[in-house]
This record gives sequence, structure tokens and C-alpha cells, in this order.
Amino acid sequence: MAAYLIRRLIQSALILLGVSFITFFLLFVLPADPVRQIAGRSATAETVENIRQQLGLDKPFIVQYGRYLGALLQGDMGRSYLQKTEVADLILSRLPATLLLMLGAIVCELLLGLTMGIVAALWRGRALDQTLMVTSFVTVSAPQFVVSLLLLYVFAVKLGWFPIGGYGTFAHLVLPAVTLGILGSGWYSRMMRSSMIDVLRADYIRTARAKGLTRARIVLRHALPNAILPVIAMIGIDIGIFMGGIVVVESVFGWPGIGQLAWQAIQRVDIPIIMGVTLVSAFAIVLGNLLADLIAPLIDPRIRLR
Amino acid sequence: QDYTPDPAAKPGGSITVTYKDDVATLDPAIGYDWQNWSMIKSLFDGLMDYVPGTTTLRPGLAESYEISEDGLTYTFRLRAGVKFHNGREMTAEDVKYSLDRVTNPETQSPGAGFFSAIAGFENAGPGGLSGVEVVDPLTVKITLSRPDATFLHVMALNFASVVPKEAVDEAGADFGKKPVGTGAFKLAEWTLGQRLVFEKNADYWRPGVPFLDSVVFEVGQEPVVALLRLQNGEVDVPGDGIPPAKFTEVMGDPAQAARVVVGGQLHTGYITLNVTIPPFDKLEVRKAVNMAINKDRIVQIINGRAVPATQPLPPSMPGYTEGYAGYPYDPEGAKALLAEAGLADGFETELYVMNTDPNPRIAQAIQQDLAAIGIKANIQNLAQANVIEAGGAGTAPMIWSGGMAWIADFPDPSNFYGPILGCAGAVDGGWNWSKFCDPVLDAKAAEADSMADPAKAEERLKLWSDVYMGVMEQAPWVPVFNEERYTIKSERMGGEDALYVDPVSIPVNYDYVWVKE
Amino acid sequence: MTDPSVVDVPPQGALARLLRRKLALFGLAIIVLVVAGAVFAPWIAPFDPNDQMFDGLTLEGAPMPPDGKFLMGTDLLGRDLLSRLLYGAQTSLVIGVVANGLALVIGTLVGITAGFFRGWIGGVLMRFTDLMMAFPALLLAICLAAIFRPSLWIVAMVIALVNWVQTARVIYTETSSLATRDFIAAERTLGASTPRILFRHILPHLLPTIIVWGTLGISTTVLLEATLSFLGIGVQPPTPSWGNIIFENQTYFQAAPWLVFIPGAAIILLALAFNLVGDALRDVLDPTQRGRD
Amino acid sequence: MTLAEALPASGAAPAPETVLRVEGLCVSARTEQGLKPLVQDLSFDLRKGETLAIAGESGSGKSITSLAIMGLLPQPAVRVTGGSIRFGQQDLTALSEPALRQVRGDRIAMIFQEPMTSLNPVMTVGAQLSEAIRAHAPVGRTEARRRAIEALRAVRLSEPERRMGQYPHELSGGMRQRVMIAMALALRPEVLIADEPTTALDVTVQREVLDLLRDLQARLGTAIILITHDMGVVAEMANRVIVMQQGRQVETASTEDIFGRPQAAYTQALLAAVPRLGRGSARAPVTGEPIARLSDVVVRYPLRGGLLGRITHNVHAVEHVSFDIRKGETFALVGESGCGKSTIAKALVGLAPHQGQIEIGGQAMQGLDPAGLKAMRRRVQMVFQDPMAALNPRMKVGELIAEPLVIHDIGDAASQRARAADLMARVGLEASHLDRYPHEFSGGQRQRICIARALALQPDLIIADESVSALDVSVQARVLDLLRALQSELGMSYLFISHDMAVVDNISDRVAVMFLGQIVEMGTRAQIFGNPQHPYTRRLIEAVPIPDPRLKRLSRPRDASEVPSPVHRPGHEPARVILRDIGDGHLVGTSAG
Ligand SMILES: Nc1ncnc2c1ncn2[C@@H]1O[C@H](COP(=O)(O)OP(=O)(O)OP(=O)(O)O)[C@@H](O)[C@H]1O
Ligand SMILES: Nc1ncnc2c1ncn2[C@@H]1O[C@H](COP(=O)(O)OP(=O)(O)OP(=O)(O)O)[C@@H](O)[C@H]1O
Ligand SMILES: [Mg+2]
Ligand SMILES: [Mg+2]
Repeated sequence: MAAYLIRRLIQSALILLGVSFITFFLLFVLPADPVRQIAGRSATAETVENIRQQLGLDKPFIVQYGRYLGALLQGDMGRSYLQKTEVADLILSRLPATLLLMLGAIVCELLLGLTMGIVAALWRGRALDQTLMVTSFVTVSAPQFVVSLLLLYVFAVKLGWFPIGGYGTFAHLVLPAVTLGILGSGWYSRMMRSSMIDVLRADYIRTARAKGLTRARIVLRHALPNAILPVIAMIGIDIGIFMGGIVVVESVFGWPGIGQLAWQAIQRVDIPIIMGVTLVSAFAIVLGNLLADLIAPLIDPRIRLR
Repeated sequence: QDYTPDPAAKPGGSITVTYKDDVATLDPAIGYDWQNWSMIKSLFDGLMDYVPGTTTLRPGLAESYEISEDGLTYTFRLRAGVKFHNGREMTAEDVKYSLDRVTNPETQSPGAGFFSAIAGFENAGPGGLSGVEVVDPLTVKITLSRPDATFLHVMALNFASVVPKEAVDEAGADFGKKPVGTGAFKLAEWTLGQRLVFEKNADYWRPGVPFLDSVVFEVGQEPVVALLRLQNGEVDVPGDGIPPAKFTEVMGDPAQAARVVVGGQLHTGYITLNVTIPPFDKLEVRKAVNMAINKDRIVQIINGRAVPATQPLPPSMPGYTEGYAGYPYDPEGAKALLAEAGLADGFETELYVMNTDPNPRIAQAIQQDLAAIGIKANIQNLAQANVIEAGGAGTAPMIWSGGMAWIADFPDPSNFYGPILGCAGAVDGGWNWSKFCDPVLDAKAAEADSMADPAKAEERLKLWSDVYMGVMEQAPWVPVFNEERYTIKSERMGGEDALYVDPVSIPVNYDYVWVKE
Repeated sequence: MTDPSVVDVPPQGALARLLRRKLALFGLAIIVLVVAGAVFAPWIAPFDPNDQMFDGLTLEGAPMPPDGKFLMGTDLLGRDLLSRLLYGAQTSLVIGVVANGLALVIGTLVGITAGFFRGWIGGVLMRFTDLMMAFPALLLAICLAAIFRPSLWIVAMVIALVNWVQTARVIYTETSSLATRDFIAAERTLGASTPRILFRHILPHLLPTIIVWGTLGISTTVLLEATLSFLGIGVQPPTPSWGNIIFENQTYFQAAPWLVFIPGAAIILLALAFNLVGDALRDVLDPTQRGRD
Repeated sequence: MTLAEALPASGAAPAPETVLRVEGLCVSARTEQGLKPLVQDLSFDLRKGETLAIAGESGSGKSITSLAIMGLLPQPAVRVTGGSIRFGQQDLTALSEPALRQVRGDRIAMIFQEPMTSLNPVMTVGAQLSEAIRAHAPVGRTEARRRAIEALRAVRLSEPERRMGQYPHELSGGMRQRVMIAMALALRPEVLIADEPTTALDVTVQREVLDLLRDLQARLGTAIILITHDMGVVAEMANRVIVMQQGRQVETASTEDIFGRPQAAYTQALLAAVPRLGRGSARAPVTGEPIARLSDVVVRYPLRGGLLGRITHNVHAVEHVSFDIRKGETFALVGESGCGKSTIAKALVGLAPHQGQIEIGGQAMQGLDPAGLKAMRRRVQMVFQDPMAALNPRMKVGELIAEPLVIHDIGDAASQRARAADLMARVGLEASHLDRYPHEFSGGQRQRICIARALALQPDLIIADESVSALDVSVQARVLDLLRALQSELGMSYLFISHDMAVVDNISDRVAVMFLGQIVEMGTRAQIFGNPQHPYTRRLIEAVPIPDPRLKRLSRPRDASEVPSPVHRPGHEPARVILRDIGDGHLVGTSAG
């Protein structure tokens, strides 16, 4: 177990190294010059060159990357070109919000998606199942911005149940988390449905029925843990999708997460921030996959960690 | 006093302002976007200032100033007893330090270029500017290497704000996060990515202001949501204005429309035509494009929030040429011109545009107008950084300036020329995206800028007017419209309307607005 | 000696069986409708999709709601929405079907190979997949598209290149369990070549998964294209696509709901239609489902 | 109809109390063609303390009957369409689901055919047991746990306390089946339905389970419905027998009568098909060339672990095995589950990495290039244990049979199809069924399809890995006949792998007995069955149930010990078995010191 963990951690570190290299390279070849934006409109050519040198952006790629990596290993993620702030500070100040939102969203996603999937599987082929299938399509296909605004409008502005955006209390968390939950639930419900249908056919479900257990117990205690296994692997994937999708929800709900930070940085080619956010989100994804792999054997003792 | 605040104004209260984007930095030497511009203005003061709600200069930290006969020496007499937020009194040393700092290349100030007229600018560095001298603790003498008529405006720029050395040294690179100035407000709280709180500077040297106890800036808020919150009474001023999607709704509701303040601003939206890329190297073609654009339609698309432009300068800018009608909307004439240039069948080109609403829409309207005279313009709808890159590198044949457009740094006609129409900006990486360079006009501009004598102001403006007319003749730009500001405020906001469309303090002049209770 | 349990099902073509299913037929009809709309757009569209009509905007510059002239209303530039939707179907079909299909193919190939070859090939492929998964797709898309010149086909390729990852993961897991099944071992003892085992024997069993991911992917890729074009790397305006019609107008969902909900419904309907057909196809193509249901 | 005569006979016995009465039961399935009857007009009584066996070929409706009693029919496709099931005062067919739930597990319990999959893999044994108890008895956790341990002890599972915390996959098949029995009996039900409780188990384990059932019945007085197609099991366990065919009851009688005086023709055929020990036809010893030769073959599966993925353990699946198979011979490999039989088969077809030498037709297998391997595979073909699993369910039978021809590029499409049709006919299937899919055939038919496929390349050696174990007796007999016929016709050799001693006795020329990866005894059929020397061989033979009710065997002391493990640390090897020739090539193993 410990050996497995260490091996996986080394693997993860290599993945992060790969991600950092590729990102750095892509940003290097990207046709947009950050120096021009720093220097401003009235800057002379010398000023521009001067800034370029100060930032080391005149060096060959491999030197720049080496420097970045060297600093990174000492915990220095650099300073934002345009915000002039330590990237680590920027990210640290926003990370808790994103993690909280992610946690809330995944809980909602799972609650909604799994419930929908289970119900659809139990009522397979009936109208309810079909309705849920269509629902899952709607949630997968719905434009994030519109759903976010719609929910905000109805539940915060019109009904006043929740604050109109912001961050701080549990009430602030509900709407954005539910929005993300609704948007992501479609995938889970479809996965859960098919997995559940398979499991419900299994011999041990028949055994459970033969024992005279109630339907609820059979579904929740016997079928669910077995059916949820493929879904757990999905959570790892989902964190990746999530990291890509929080920008809109964060900005509609005024949620101070790293999605907004990333979006602005991409627009302005603020390389240190892009690098930092990329690494953090890659880290989250790698960690998510690792967690998924660690949780799976807790549920299914047959899976051995090797 | 040069300005009488609203007699009904009451001190106290707090307002909430929202923004979508994070506040970049509050370091006056570095902050250079319209969002932190007004915030820095309230935290810091320069030697010069503007009368609230106008473009009229007034003394700031300088009590008075003298300009030498030749216009090369400015002697500023500082106000006594002005205190920084850290409690120390401001002296002439601080003024020199601040100017040295902003011009030191290590500071990487995007505004350093504004000070190029100060003697010793070329050698600015850790040693400081030779042209700035401390005469006595309350007197600073600034020597210019050439006359600069805009110099007093330059001294009113945020970049010329006075900062205390010890605070800068202490904060180091983080001064932008821990600003210390002499302004009406001081920074009380900054939660990255969430909110900033400005708190009244009780020791402010201008008596009676500010009125507000505090200003809360909430960042990361979608403009549409900000407006919803305003309607719900949670926000006082949405910093990003009224989003296009809500504009008709707001203006259609008398109650809300009554709270909208409209004003002009020193802004021109234009299309640059790269004179080095064929066929825009032909004057006829550039003129044809100028005649092809239906500006009224474009104004309609942005819900009439602008007036069609005829020339680079906006109407409220001194030096604006009254009575000049610009190129008429005349597709037939444009076609004829194209034919003259040997391009009767039109041609294909590219139009770069920044990707935020409404710019892509405006670009499409432009595209349609061009198509009408046979020009097929493919739109390159890109992120700001990419457009700026293409513009600087001179690879973009046409750029719609929206979103990155020129809002004047100070209300002087020269501000629309140098970097964006002059030869200095026409280099690789420069901001003159037309790559237009006319030495004759450049010489005229230089001449105008050296007419520092206030007595010659009229003459100088005439000269500038000529320069811009010269530009129009060569047609490197298509001036499309001059945007107007529509600021919506909450019911409780007080203060005259001009404060809400203050040309140099967007969205509002925090120092003078107040709240009714 | 016939076994009594053998049910005699009259052999029928897959198509005939497909056509017997009402839902599948409904889905097929929608797909045909959309394809026809896209192909015949120049003939059916009431207006030029790029024509910013003078009477398409109110005097205040607001778009027109659906009426007798503009059946689905106009957009913010006064263009006819119906015409734009018809032309936009061309783009969206390419993205939703071609790009998404390509992603599916890449993902399936990677997943199937990695799942089948447990050794270093599988290891390398899966580590690469992990890396890609950890990599922000949007950034990759931006860079790829900035390096190439944006065009519909480049965008389709970019989407394919960033979207295959999840499919690869899922297919990988399934393949590795399929690879241990007896009939695969049987096939090996017959001397079957690896490609034959992979494509003739394993691939058909992956069909249900591929269909689920493929159909769910339609709407997400169509929307992704809109995000990309917003960043300047999708199809460029004024070329319409369903995704970018929504994207351009999403803030107007109150002021001009037709600009958001009509194309939104179109995307959902198309994805749903493919799903209905896919589901039916899966059942029809799965011989073990014959006679059951 | 035999029913009329049978019923009075059973009714005449001095009936103790009847616990379950099935009257005119009909079960039908809804299909595209309308209702298809699965069970028709079935009637029987079950009395307290008796064991009623339901026998019959696969698909005759045995399982459906038991599911109908439990109320577990796969609704809505399959449902009861007539008759009644009286249990005490209640008609089970009319009960609501909640009411049925009260009965299930508590008063009628069931053990299923497949112990490997009938337990929930993600719940501990203890949890599954306690849950069953608490579902019907209002007891607390600790009490449920106590009773569960008691039940495990009752089924003589070693270390019951430890087992409570284990997961099903940590137990062997026999142990799992005991857990199932413990679960079924924990609540002391009046009726226990055991659906093929031992079919999937080794003979030795089967023996233990059967003994256990009998003991428990004697102690608790439970009435048992025992479903099986193994007439040996019937003979040993049942008081009365119902024989079913195609959903109908063809004969009902006491066990003695069924075996002594079978009335229905079907029953007679069924009994005739039962393989019996010592009934194998003697054949002349085969003295042909060796077609396959294994010398000192070792197969080990490394188990990796640790940071660097080093080998921490090895599964010693096959240890130093040597034998050869002669041309035209049937060589049998017997032994318990997990002893390495399949691994040898896999090594022979190149699916398992091995050390030592394997020669096919004089050519060594090691170091062959892919082309050579492909060529060699033409000479050795394999028929798998589970025909359903070994046939790609998405391919038509015609394609499946022609598959080897396609792979080896023999002939064109038309001739391949013709050959497939020919092979179908040869294994006794209709050529017209070429376009059907595997699931449309019965198990026996599927196994024939596998054989046809193996024959397509006219191999020298066919490996039949438990090829008939899953089939019911009559079908099994037919398949065995087919194998024999093909051998005499085509002169090919078989490596016949089985754990069923009776079958092996019927078909093989020579036999090797394996235990924990090593051969412990090897010789001709006569030598092994006539003069078994190794204690393990004897135990295997003794464990075989004898299909004769008069030969009731005495209960032996049972051992609940676990099979020793083939897993060792690197560097450690199991003690090697040395084979000694005790005359005429009869090799008997003794463990080297
Ligand atoms: N869900 C179902 N739908 C339709 N037919 C079914 C279903 N389940 C079983 N059958 C059919 O019912 C018949 C009887 O099946 P059953 O399982 O009772 O046979 P069995 O006697 O138990 O055979 P085996 O010895 O193979 O277990 C078979 O022909 C089978 O094909
Ligand atoms: N791929 C593998 N990796 C590790 N161990 C394996 C593998 N395959 C088989 N084994 C182990 O090798 C041993 C021999 O297995 P094998 O399948 O040959 O047994 P068998 O005699 O055929 O049993 P059965 O009668 O159950 O089919 C078993 O302990 C098994 O767990
Ligand atoms: Mg059965
Ligand atoms: Mg085996």
C-alpha cells in the first residue's frame, strides 16, 4: 500500500512535469507577446527590450523553462506580469473557494446523477426512465451561462432564497454548486443507469431477494456499491472537466475561484498565472484520479492496489 | 476653491461598486487600465488635478506653480502639512522620488514615456532624473529638455502621483497591493479576488472631502448579475456599466432610466487601415473604406450609446474641428474610388477584433458594409493579447479598436497622436497599428506640443486641428463613433450628474459623491 | 435434433428492425431533417444568413422577436435566425459528428490498444492519456488553433485532439476486462492476429459505450466549438454555428429568449436524436438482444 | 402420461405433514411470438423432513420451478400463468411482494447454482449473514453476529470468527457454498431449495457439501427440494424424485423406484447416459508416436509489489510436469480446481509463458516466431470449458466455425462456408443453423459448435478443458460419443481435462492426476481406476457419488481444512514430487524429503 502510494506519487509528479513542460512550450510558441502589454502604449523600443531582459524572456526556451522549474521547486511560482502579484498568493487566495465549490458540485452531481441513474435503472424502459434520459441530455447540452443565470434569476432575484452571488456562507455555496451539479449530473446518471442495470441482473441480487430483504435495502446496500464502481473512476475524469468548466459559473455567481483568474490570464497571456493555474488544476486532476483509485478498493475489496 | 461640492452633501455612509475583472494593481506607477485608474486617483494625489466632473486642470498637491518664459522650467510650490496615509508629511523629496521611480526602467512603468520631456529622461535609472530638483522641502523644480504644452496634464496623470519612499521600500514589489498615498481614501482591506475596501482618509488635506466613509469594491461579478444586484438594492454603482443585454430593459423603464447618467467621454472607436499592407497603401482604397462604413447603423447596433465620429478627436476634446463632416457614407462613391485604384472587383482582407461583446458584432457590421463595396473582410475574432500582438507586428490589415480603444489619458489633443498615429508608434511592436508615419505631420505635432505658453493655447489647438485634418486626408483610420458613458447608480447616490461621468474618473468620482440616507 | 429453447426469429435486415422502433424512427427523422436543412440551406433559408437587415432591428437596436416575416426572430445584428440556424447546422454537424466522431475514434484506438497490450505500450499510452487528462484542454486548443490558422476543419481537428481523452480512459477499462474473456483466449488459440482480435472481436463489444459517449459528446463538442470561436479559434464570424449563436446571445436570454432557447433546443434535439438512433442501433446490432427486450 | 400412476404411489406413503403443495403449476414467458410455456402443469407435495429431487436435462424448467416457488421469477417477462403453490395456509402465487418477503429467507430458503457469483463481492461474509438474520428476526447486531457465527460453525467452516470479516473472493468455491448454506439455514426455514448446489464444485468439495446438507437436514428436519442433473447426487440424497423434460413432469417416484424400475422412456435414457465408474469400455493401449511432449514444464505467475514492482511472490501453477500424448490417444488430466490443469492447456497452445520443453509433433515451441506459432496453432486446438464464454456472442455460428479458416487464409468465402456447413453436420447440427447466434443454441449444441470450430483446421491434438463439465448428463453423453467417434474417424489425440472421475474413466486411455501443480500419479485408465496408489487419487475416486440408491455411503469424518496454497516467496519452491514406476508405466508420486 505505502509502496503503491509512493509509486503513484512519483508517477503523478512525472505527469505534472510533463504538463508543465508542454504548457510552457505552448505558451512560448503562442503568438502573443506579454512584454508589449506590460510596457504599455507609450513605451519605446528600448523600454520593451529592457523589460524583456528583466523578465528573462529573451532567453532561449530551455533556459527559461529551466529557470521556471528551478524557482518552482523552491516554491516560487513567479510574479504575475500584469497583476504584479505573487502567483502563489493569487492562487492560494482563490484555491479554497474553488475547492469548496468543487466539493459542493461533486456532492450535488453525485446526489442528482446517481439518484437519476438508479431511478431510471429501476424503472427501466418506462416513461420515467425515458424522461430522465431526456433530462440527462438537456443537462449535458445546456449552455452553462444560461443555466447559471436562469437559476440565479429565479432563486436569488425572484424568490430571494439565496444571495445574488458572492462568497462566504453556506447559502452562497448552494446555487453555484447546484448549478454545476445539474450540469454535470447527466454524465453520471447515464453511467449509473447502465451500470445499475448490469448489477441488478447479477446473481447476488437474486440471493439478496431470496433472503427476503426489502427493495430499498437491496438497491442501496447490495446494488449501489457494486454499481458505483465504474462511476468512481468517472470522478477522476470529472475533476478534469470541472476544472475546465468553472469559469462561467464562478463569474456569474461572483465566486472568487481560480477559474476567473485563469480566464483573465489566458486573455492577457499572463504566463506565470497560466502556468500556475495549469499546474494547480493538473495537480487536482492527478489527485482526483489517485483518490478515485484509492477509494475503489475500499468499496470493492477485490481490487488490489498494484 | 475651484470647485464647490454639492451643498446638500452629507458625510458618512458606504457604497458598493462591482467589477468583473480583478483589480490588477494599485501602484500608481504601474496601474494603467480604466478600472484601477479611478481607484488610484482616490488613493493618491499628484501635483496637478482636475476639477471634478470636468477636464479643467487645477492644482493638486502643488499649491501653485510657475512656468518659465521659455516653457522649460516648472517650479511647483507644494502644499504644506499634507500627510501620507502612514502619517508622515509629504515633502519635495517625495515628489522627486516619485518621478525618479516612475521613470526608472526597473519600475517597468507603462507610463514612463509620458515624462520623456523631462531633462535627463534618457538616462533615467537608479540615479534618478536630473531634471527634477528639490529646491526646498516644499519646492520642486522640473526642467524640461523641450517645451511640452501638455506637461501640466502629465503631472496630473496617475503616474505622477506622489508616493512615500519608505512605504515603497517596505512593500517592495507588493506596493501595488499595499498602496500608501496622500489621497482621499486609504486602502483598508484587500481580499484577493473578492473585495477591496477603501476607507475615508480623515486627515485628507482637502477640507470637507471625501464624504463617504468607505467604498467597497466587489470584483469577479458578471455585469448582468451586477445589474440584477443593483436592481435589488445591493449595489450602488456597477463599474462595468449597463450590459448591452439589459440596456433596452433599463432604458425602457422610466424609474431606472432616471438613475442613468449620460455623458461624453474622451473616446473614439476607429478602424485602423495598415498603410504598409496593399491595397491599403493606396489612398483611394483607404478613402473608399472610410466612405463605405455606415456609422449610423453601427451606433444603432450598440443601442445608440455613441455618436458617429468624423475625426480622430472626440467632440469634447479641445482641438476638435467643428464643422468637419468627415467622409460621407457613400457606397457608390466608395466603389468608384476602388475602381479608380484599379480594384473594381474588390479584394479580400482581414479585420481583427477583440472578442468581447459588442466588438464582434460591430466587426460584422463593418464586414457587411465592406462587402457592399466588394471588399471581403475575414474577421479574426481574438483575445485582446493576440490582437495587440498582430497590431504591433503590423500583420493585421484592419483592426477594429473596440475594447482596446483609445480613451485619452488626459484631455489634450496631443494625446491622440503620439503613440497611435505618429511615427514613433509605427515601429514593430508599437501601438500605431496603421503604421502610418507622415514626417510632416509629426513635425507639426512636435511644434504644437512645444507651444507651452498658455497664451498661445488657441493657436496650438488650431495647429492640432490641422494635424488631425491632415490625418483625415490620408485616411489611415476610419473614425467610427465616440462612445458615450451611461452610468447607472442606485437610488441613494447623491452628487451632481457630472461626477458620474467624470471624464478622468470612471465610473464615478469617489471623492465627491455621497449617499442620501 | 432441435433444441426447444431455440426461438425461431425470422432473419431480418438490421435496417428493417431499426425502422420498426418508433423512437429510433423519430430520431432518424430529426437527423435527416437537420442534414437536409444543412445541405439545402441555400434553397430553403428565407434570407441570406449574413444579411444584417435594416428592418431586422428595432430603432433602439434590439432584435426582433419571431413574427410573420422572421419566423424565428432576428439576432442582435438584425439577421434572420432561422436562416442562420439552417446554415449553422452545416458547421454544427461537422463539429458534432465529424470532430466528435474523430475524438471517439482516437479515444477508442488508444483505449483499446492500451487495454489490450498490458505491457509497456499500454503503460505508455495510459500515462500519456493521464497527462492529457491533467492538461487544460482549452489551453491546448487555443495554442493548437493559434499555431494553425483557424478554419472549420482545423477546429474540428483541435476538438478531436482534446476530446479523446475521456473516451480513451473508459474504453481502456472495458477493453482490459474484455481481453481476459474466454472467447478472446479462444481466438488466440486459433492463431488470430492481434488486429483481428481487436477490431473483429473486441470492438463490437465496446459499441454500447462508444454510443453513449459519442451521443453525449455531440452537444458538448458543439458548445466547445462556441467557446473556441469566442476565443478566436473557432469558425469566425459571421459564419453561424449553433454553438456560437447561443454563445453570442447568452446574456440576452431574458431580453431575446429566442436567440438562446431555439438553438439550445436544436442542439439538444440533435444529440437526443443521435442517442435514440444509437441506442436502437446498439440493440439491433447486438444479436444477443434478439428475441428479448 | 406417467403422472397418473406416479401420484397415487407417493400419496399412498404414510404422509407426515405436507409443508408445500404445488398444484398444476404453469409458468410462461412472454416472447415476440406470444406466450411460451416454460413449466406446464407441474404438481407435487413436499413433506416435512424429506428430500425431493427434481432431475432433468438442462432447460427442462427446474430452475424456473424453484424461482416460481420463491416468487423470484424475472417479472414481467416470465410469470405464473396457472396453478397454485400452497405453503401452509397461503398460496404463494397470490401473495403480495411484502408478504412474500416475509416468507423468503425465513420460511423458504434457497441456495443457488453458482456459488462464485451468488455472494455480494463487496460485502463481508458476516455482513451478508447477519443481514439475512436481521431481516426476519428482531435482534440486535451482536445477537445477529452470534447467530451468524453459530451458523458458520454449523456448516463446519474453519475459523468462523475470522470468516465473518472476510470477503467472498477470499474464500474458495466450496467455502462460499457453505456460506450460502449457512445463510439459508441460519433462520431454520421449513423448506430449503437447493438449485444445483454442487454442480460448480470439485468432487471432493461436492462430497463435503452433500454430507453437510444431509446432516443439517437430519438435525433440523428441513424439507429440501434438491435440483440437479447429476443422478449420482440424486441417488445419494433424495427420498423421492421428479423427472422433468421440456417443462413437464415425466415421472415421479421414490428414489429406489426411479433407479430400480424407471418407467418413462426418458428416465431410462437419462439413467443410461449417466457415466459410472468402472463402466468404461476397455480399449487397446495406444502406442503411436507422441504428438505432444512436455518435459519438465514449469509455469509460474509472478505477483508483483513494492515500490519498484519487484516480484514478491510466485504462483507455482505448474511445477515440473512431464508427460507425452501419443497419436490417437486420449490423455486425461484430473485434479481439483486450481491444481494447474488449465495452465498446462494454456501452455500447450502458447498462452502461458513456461519454462521447460514443450514439443508439438517433434517441434519445440519455445523460441518460435509469430509465424511459426501460428503454424503450430493449426496443429493444436482447444475446446473451452464454458462454450458460451468461448464463443463471441456477436458472431454468427457460421462465421465462428469458419473463423480459423479465415485466420489461416484457407479457401475463399464460399468454400469456407461450405466447410462450416460440413463441420456442423459432422458434429450433428443442422447446417441450416449457420446463421444463428450462439445464444440461440443450447449448452450442448454450443459445445458442439466449439468442437466443430476446433476441427476446422484438422488439428493433431484437441485440448478439451472441462469441455463437458457444464453439460447435463444426456448431452454430456452425446458429446462424449461425438468425441470418441471423431477420434476413431480422424485419428486425432485428445488432452482431456476434467475433475469428473466418472467421465474420465469413460473416455480416457491414460490418466494423470494433478495436485498443486504437480503430477502425483500417472498411468493407464485401468491402472489408475483399478489400482489407485496415491492417497489423493483414492480420495478423488471415493468422492464420486454413485448413481445407485442402494449403495448409501457412510459418512466419513470430514476435513474442513483449506487446500494448501501454490503461492510461495521467490526462492521457495514447493516440495517436489518424485514419480516412481511401480510397473507397466504406472507412475506414483512420493514427496521428496
Ligand atoms: N427470463 C426468461 N425468459 C424467457 N425464457 C426463459 C427465461 N429464463 C429461462 N427461460 C427458459 O425457460 C426454460 C427453463 O429454464 P430453467 O432455467 O428452468 O432450466 P433448468 O432446468 O434449470 O436448466 P439448467 O439445468 O440448465 O439449469 C429454458 O428453455 C429457458 O430458455
Ligand atoms: N494469470 C494468472 N496469474 C496468476 N495466477 C494464475 C493465473 N492463472 C492461473 N493462476 C493460478 O494458477 C493456479 C492454477 O490455475 P489453473 O487455472 O491452471 O487451475 P485448474 O486446475 O485449471 O483449475 P479449475 O479446475 O478451477 O479450472 C491457480 O492457483 C490459479 O489461481
Ligand atoms: Mg437451472
Ligand atoms: Mg481450469
